[in-house]
Amino acid sequence: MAIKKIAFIVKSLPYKTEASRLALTHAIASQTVEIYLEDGDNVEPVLAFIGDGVLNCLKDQKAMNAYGVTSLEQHLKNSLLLDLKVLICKEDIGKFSLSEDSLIMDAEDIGGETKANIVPFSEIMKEMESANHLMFF
Amino acid sequence: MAIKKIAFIVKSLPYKTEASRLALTHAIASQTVEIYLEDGDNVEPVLAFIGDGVLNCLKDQKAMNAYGVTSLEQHLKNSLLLDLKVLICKEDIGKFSLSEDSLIMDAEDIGGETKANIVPFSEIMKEMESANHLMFF
Amino acid sequence: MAKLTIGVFSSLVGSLSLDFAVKLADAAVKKGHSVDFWVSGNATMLSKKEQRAFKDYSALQKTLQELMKTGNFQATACEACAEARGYHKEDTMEGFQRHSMDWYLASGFSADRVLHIGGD
Amino acid sequence: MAKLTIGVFSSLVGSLSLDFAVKLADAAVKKGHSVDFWVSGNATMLSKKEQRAFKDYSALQKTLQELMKTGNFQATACEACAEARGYHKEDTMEGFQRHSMDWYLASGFSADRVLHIGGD
Amino acid sequence: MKLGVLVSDYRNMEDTLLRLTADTLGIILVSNGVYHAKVKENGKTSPVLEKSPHLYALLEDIQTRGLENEIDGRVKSITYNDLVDLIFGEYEKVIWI
Amino acid sequence: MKLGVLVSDYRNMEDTLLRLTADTLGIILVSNGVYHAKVKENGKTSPVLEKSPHLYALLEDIQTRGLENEIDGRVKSITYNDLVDLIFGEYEKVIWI
Repeated sequence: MAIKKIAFIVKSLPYKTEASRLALTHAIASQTVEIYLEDGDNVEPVLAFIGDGVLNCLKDQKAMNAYGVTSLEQHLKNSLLLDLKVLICKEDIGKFSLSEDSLIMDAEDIGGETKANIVPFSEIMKEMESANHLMFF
Repeated sequence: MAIKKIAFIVKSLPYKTEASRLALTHAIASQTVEIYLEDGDNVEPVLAFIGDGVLNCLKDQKAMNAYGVTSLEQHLKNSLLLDLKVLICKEDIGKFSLSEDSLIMDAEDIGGETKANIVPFSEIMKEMESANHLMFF
Repeated sequence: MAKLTIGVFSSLVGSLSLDFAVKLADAAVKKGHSVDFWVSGNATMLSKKEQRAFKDYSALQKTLQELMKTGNFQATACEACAEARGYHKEDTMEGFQRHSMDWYLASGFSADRVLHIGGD
Repeated sequence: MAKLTIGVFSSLVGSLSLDFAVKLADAAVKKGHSVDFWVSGNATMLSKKEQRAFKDYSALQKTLQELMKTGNFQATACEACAEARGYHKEDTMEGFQRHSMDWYLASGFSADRVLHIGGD
Repeated sequence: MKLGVLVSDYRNMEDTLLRLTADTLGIILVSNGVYHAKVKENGKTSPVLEKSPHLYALLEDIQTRGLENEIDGRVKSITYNDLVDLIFGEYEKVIWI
Repeated sequence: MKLGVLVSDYRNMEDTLLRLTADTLGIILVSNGVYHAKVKENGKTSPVLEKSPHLYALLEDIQTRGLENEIDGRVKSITYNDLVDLIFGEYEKVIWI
């Protein structure tokens, strides 16, 4: 019985490439990974947004209206609904002068209880230290 | 009877993506464009390397030995062999402290007579002004 | 009316640059212009037939085929770029042409504007 | 010996990241390690069968198939990413598996190291 | 030269956009280029907005990224229809960087 | 943490590599990351080379780009074989940026 932690670190802007989208869809895929593993074994994902990647977390993304594709906002809310740990880098929020109000901090509108956390980069670094594997997107 | 000038401006580093490779192969394709055009009409390409793109012009690229793919050096020499106008930005050569010796300035070893030209950015800007169409790679 | 040649190069599927290029072509054709649409490099992915529609990806085959029906839009994929990726003639979306790279330059010759979408 | 999982994501064909990933897998297998190789996003292009060899592109099908024969290398493409690009089961290179994204995470579970090659 | 520049990215504009000269230079923010119209980095607006008085941003791309509020007042939102007219009517050449 | 970082690009290292901390941080230059080992910009060597005393660069990628001369003396050239040993032997985790 073991839990392996994988940290998904998102540093890319959304939409132009699918890097951040694939980070979220792969992190969410942790929900079904048990089918490949022994009883009691599992994978625990942590999602962290750093650098330009914090701009994935802006509210009111209308990608479905404008282009007919699921927004990163929707994926992020789904992650919170599934109780994934979501961290957003405090220093980068500050660098871009973004208010907490402008960010996707919860998924209450779809029944989610888990909230995103704005934390210093040093906290994200600690998550990387305690993770078994790291994936930068 | 008309000649249309197309300026191919290469700003990308080689190999990681195929942007600069496609610039050179498309510029070289100007040699056969006549088959689609009326008698006397033609397309005249100009190739200019700016910014990080000047690093495409470094000599002794061993891409064929290391990875089995044609090097940008080979494509650049083919361009010179076909008498394409090739410009390399003087300011960027300076910024990267590159000597003229380290750059592909001719294709003498394969029988080419045309040489590449190191010119100030303002000259490249003039080429852009006189071109009918611009393509940034 | 005028002619616009759009060349799209790097990695399209999974990038909204794809949607941009097709939406721009659509707007231009609806205004009575004609559009030549060239895909090269990884963008030749757009020419693959039977792309399945998912909500995480734009599904553009229908729009492309409606554009082709107008007679003012032609889409052409770089033949060598396609073959290198394992897209042969039989893999190609109906109505999508395949030519060598000189086709793009020839299209530019008679175009009023060329928008070359490069990038990674 | 140890297990390495390599995940490769964005636009592979036309980029030397492809060659990097395959060469690294080859070196690891030759040293007696086992390698799981996951391609997702645009990198699913690698799984397309019958890619034609040109001097401007790396031709890796042969190396991949030799690696598969060793029994210490398995290559898997993201099924949804592939379908979205019009790569169906019959388009897939022999020996290349297709699974959903959880396969990659499960492979990471038992891997000693995971090298995730993201990028544009 | 009347040059229309479609700016599609947020980083690395120094070697390209910021060096270009033209009698009329139009900047059309598209794709991830639209972040230039909203994001302040370390309190400063993007230098891209200082490069020209002719500033546009594609509405669909603004909306997609959740940027509809607080777009810089100098930037005019345009649709794809408007963009077609700009390309044919206002500029002699267009580039995408 | 012993962290091996495969640096695959030449630009935009500020938000990632330059902020990372680890007990042992190895920097392995691959792909266009190998330019850090040679190119001086405005006379200065890359700040990436100051980040760690454990510096490697992949020989094939150096040769491909015509950089074999004048590689910074602090950087050790390695083959794919060496890289496999580094990944399993020297570092607990590896990332590609």
